[in-house]
Amino acid sequence: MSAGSGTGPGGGGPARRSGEAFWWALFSAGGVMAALFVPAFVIVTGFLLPAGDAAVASERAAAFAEAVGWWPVKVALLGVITLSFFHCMHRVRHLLMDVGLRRYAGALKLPCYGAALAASVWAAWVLLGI
Amino acid sequence: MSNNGKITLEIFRYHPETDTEPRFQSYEVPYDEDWVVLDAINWIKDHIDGTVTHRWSCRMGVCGSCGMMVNGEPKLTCAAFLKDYHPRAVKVEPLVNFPVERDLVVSMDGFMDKLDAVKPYIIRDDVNDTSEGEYLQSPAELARYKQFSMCINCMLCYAACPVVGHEEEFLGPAALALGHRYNKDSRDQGQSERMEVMLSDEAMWGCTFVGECSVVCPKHVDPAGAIQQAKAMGAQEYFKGFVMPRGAGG
Amino acid sequence: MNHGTTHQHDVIIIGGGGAGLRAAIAIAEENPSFSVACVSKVYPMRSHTVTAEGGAAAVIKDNDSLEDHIYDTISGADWLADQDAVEYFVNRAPPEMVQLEHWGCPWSRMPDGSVAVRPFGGMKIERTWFAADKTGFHMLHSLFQTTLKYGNIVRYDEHFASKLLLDDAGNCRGCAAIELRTGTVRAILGKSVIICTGGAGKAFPFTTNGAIKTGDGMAMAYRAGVALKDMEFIQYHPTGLPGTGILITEASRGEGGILVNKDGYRYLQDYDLGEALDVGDPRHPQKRAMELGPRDKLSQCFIKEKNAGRTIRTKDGDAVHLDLRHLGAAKIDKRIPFVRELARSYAGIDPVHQPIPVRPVVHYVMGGIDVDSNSATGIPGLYAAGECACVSINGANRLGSNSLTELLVFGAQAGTHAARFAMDRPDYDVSGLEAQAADEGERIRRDYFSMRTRSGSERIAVIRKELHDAMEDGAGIYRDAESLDAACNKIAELRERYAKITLDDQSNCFNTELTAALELASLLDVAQAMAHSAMERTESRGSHQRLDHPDRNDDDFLAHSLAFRAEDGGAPRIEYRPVTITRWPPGKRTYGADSGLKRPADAAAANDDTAASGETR
Amino acid sequence: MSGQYHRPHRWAWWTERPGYLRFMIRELTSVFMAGYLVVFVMTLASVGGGEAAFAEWIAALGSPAWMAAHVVALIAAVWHAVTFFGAVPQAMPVFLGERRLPGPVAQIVMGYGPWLTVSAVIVWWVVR
Ligand SMILES: Cc1cc2nc3c(=O)[nH]c(=O)nc-3n(C[C@H](O)[C@H](O)[C@H](O)COP(=O)(O)OP(=O)(O)OC[C@H]3O[C@@H](n4cnc5c(N)ncnc54)[C@H](O)[C@@H]3O)c2cc1C
Ligand code: SF4
Ligand code: F3S
Ligand code: FES
Repeated sequence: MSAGSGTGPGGGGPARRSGEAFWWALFSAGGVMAALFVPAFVIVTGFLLPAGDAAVASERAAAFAEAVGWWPVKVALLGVITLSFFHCMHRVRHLLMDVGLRRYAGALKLPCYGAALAASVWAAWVLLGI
Repeated sequence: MSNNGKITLEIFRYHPETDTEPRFQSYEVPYDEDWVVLDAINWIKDHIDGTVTHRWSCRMGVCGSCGMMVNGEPKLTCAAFLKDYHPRAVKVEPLVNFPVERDLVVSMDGFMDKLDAVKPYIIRDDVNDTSEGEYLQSPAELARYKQFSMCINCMLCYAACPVVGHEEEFLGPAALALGHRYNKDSRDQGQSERMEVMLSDEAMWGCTFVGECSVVCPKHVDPAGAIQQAKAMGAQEYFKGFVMPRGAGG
Repeated sequence: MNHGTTHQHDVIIIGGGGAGLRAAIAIAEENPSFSVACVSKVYPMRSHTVTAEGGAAAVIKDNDSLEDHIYDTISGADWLADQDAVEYFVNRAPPEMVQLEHWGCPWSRMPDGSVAVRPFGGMKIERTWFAADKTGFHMLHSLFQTTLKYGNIVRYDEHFASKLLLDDAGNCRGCAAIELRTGTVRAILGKSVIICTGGAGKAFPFTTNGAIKTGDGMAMAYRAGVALKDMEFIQYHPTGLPGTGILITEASRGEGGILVNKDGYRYLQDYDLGEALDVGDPRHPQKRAMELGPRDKLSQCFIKEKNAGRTIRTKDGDAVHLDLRHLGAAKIDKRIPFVRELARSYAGIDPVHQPIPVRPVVHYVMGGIDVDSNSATGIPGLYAAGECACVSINGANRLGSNSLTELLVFGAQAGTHAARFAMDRPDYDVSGLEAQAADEGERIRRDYFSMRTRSGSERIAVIRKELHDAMEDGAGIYRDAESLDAACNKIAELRERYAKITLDDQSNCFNTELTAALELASLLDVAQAMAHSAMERTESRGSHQRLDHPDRNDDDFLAHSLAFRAEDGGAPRIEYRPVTITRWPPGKRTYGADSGLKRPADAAAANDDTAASGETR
Repeated sequence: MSGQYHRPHRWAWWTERPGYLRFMIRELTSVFMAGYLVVFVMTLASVGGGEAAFAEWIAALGSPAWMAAHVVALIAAVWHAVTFFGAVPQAMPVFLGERRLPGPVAQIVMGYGPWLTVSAVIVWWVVR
């Protein structure tokens, strides 16, 4: 998956096309996903599910469990989670570069995008298990 | 003079022939509420100290030569009014993120190279003869790039962008906005050629959308917006590259 | 001064403004093997072309004709323009402007995508191309950015040219220039040279011109023996902001703005400039009438209004009001947004709600380096174009929006001819020219950095101020023998005092005090030519109005003045050369009702056009 | 000649302007969001672990500490959304002829509107 190396396909221009475009595209899509979904997720898991009396709680839990058990929702969730992870870790990487680790720009890719990838694989595995 | 008061200017001084470190020198000048900071600097040069060195020409905010840090803010000194600072002292420094040649004069070498790098001119496969008249361009097509063509190369945005200070490869806000201006021009066909440069490692991607470039821009060019748009175009161009061999797309 | 270095090219261009850049591209395109040097004391995009607002004239629309542009220009010039040059200019204007469009200049457009045109002063129909009200800015940046395409254009940015270098055969072969960063005096050599150094408005205190417009190129040519032509003709633009002199473009009147005196009265109607049509009248603004009269007349009307006590007193002197309120915010923001920006920041006035106080301000030097219709000076290999040159197409009064076009047309032409000269006479002796440049370095060291000058007693700012006062008092909108005599004497005195000038800054790196001193020397030369030429021309024509000789005198003065510098720096020798008249015999200059329209049907036609081009209104 | 003067690197540049600090805060939301996403996946995992495990996990989320953590996550996520959609007019200008869609309109149509809709649907799904 390392689009970060070498020139773009059919390149050959003087400048080196970097894989940054690829990571940026993931970052950008992830930003939209995170903005659209994450606040609602937080409200659900943080406030709606734990709140209320036992009856309400179990009803909501059931609704939640039912929803995430549905195939299309699983796929969608995987998409949202994966992209959001890449969004976050891309920002973390650039944040580290901006505060002085710029010279490790390349080296930082592994831990940052690696973590995002690992978390995504984990999420996929979890979703498969529902 | 509309006010008999005085105002103090603290000016950054550095002379490469005698100094290794910069220092500040204070000057007291007459305060006139119609004056801009540049008028005060000129007054110092004319009447107190001819060695104070700075650039200026138009005094109407369009030649782009008088950018300096005024109380820590990148400003056109011909558009920064003394009345907005009086009675406090005004501290004037050369633009940050650039090497200092002398006093308030910074080196423009890197900046000029970056402007050059984005190929800021119309590139076409088929060039019409002038006898065929102008290329048609609707007001709507003009509006797509007009804002990005308003840059006066004052470099205030370079002083405001932290990435410029840290990343040499970064082309910076004004140059990227200029590249984008031509990419968006309906008369131009050079986008992929230009993108070749902009897509390289940190040339454009170094920008983390801090956004202060657009905040300080005196001409509302919005380089921050231009760069984000250019990134989206760049990403498309990048993925297109996988599908279509270069050259086929024109 | 540091020891010099030598740089060799094919053609040397001094000046990186509109004219210089156009010349550079012309040579680079036509002669790809040529190396073109562009020497400029500021980075090219800082050149003063950047400030031009209103637009550039060229016939492009079907309702217009080359003939009319020629006639407007010649009559606007009060018949002092060379008619062959004007014809060449008007014919070359459309292709040059289209060329700039091809190079990316963001011209304002009509809905169908063709370029839009607006009316301008003294032009009988709308033919002024514009890019909102930042025309010069867009033209200069388009040109500059286009030069980046050519590998054979070598820029010497922030190099101050101080002397032309001539070989033993008398051909001009380059210049000596100070690299500002290091103070090094370089010999920049080529087979031919083009001067494109712009105007000299800084000879006056109150001007739209920027700090760099100090007539250096005019002075360099003058010192090398070329005459300065028609220097008595100084254009006052009628609408500058009092105090700063910042220009409020004529386009604001082209869009329908009106001038009123302290009683709110459109005073221009009292001065033979036509009828004051209601601003709601579809025929307003009428071409070649009222607010769209020529600049010389409008500026003169201001003085007459002032003498009659009908101007508005402001803390920065007398003014009249430029009223744009009836145009409305939408139109102002679309067509003249920079006017609003400038008025707001520098006069604290929002033209959407308040009238703008304005007064005449020194704007343009019609005269300049004497060149023929090939842009060539009398010195072989030396050419000049742009505001520093006098071809002449502007005569006694330039029409607004002709000079941006001029610098394209004649910039390109000078480039072509200079390149041809370089091919014909390629050989020169490098060492002789190098020695001259070294001498120039030595002269600068002696004049500005020696013990004597260090103990000098005169400050640049003081001499400059006194020069300004002398020019304003003696050679303003109205002059007479007495005022001019005083100016000439004062200039002579200042030239002597200049020799005792002292510089605080005795260092090499970026010595802007030294360049200010060299610029002052240029201004003294140029001002001398202006004052003496004005003294000798005992008639009134266009922008040159003699109170003691109020009438135009074609018998004696249908001729260009030529000021030759005296070896000792004393009064220049003034000669005259007849104006080239081809098809347009001198006539009466009329504006307003009888606005010089030659065909009776035209008046009606012109008004129909106005209605048709609804979008541009 | 000692040459040009280069100002020292400023590591704490982000303290120098309010805008830089705002940028920092915006970027830091991603750290909290990443943390929250881990919690979210754990929630999904507990669903996979069966009804009892899920109920137990939800009960745990009801503790004040978890509540507090969610408050922080909510602020971060909302701030991210606000800054992200706030940039829509700059990053994705929409033109209608020569006029640009006014910023607030673009933000509502392409940002806040869809955001609120999506959020409402999710919340409704759980509480209905
Ligand atoms: C405020 C304003 C508005 C105007 N509006 C209009 C308008 O709307 N329409 C119109 O047609 N005209 C207009 N004009 C006039 C027109 O802009 C100028 O006449 C024209 O731009 C001059 O161009 P130029 O290339 O000759 O000189 P400039 O653009 O002035 O360039 C001169 C160049 O010479 C260089 N130079 C000068 N001295 C030296 C030296 N000693 N050594 C090295 N380099 C040197 C400078 O660095 C500069 O690059 C306007 C003028 C002003 C001041
Ligand atoms: S983008 Fe704005 S701030 Fe930057 S150089 Fe251009 S005009 Fe100046
Ligand atoms: S401030 Fe710098 S980081 Fe990007 S948005 Fe502007 S260029
Ligand atoms: S002096 Fe020209 S922009 Fe300030």
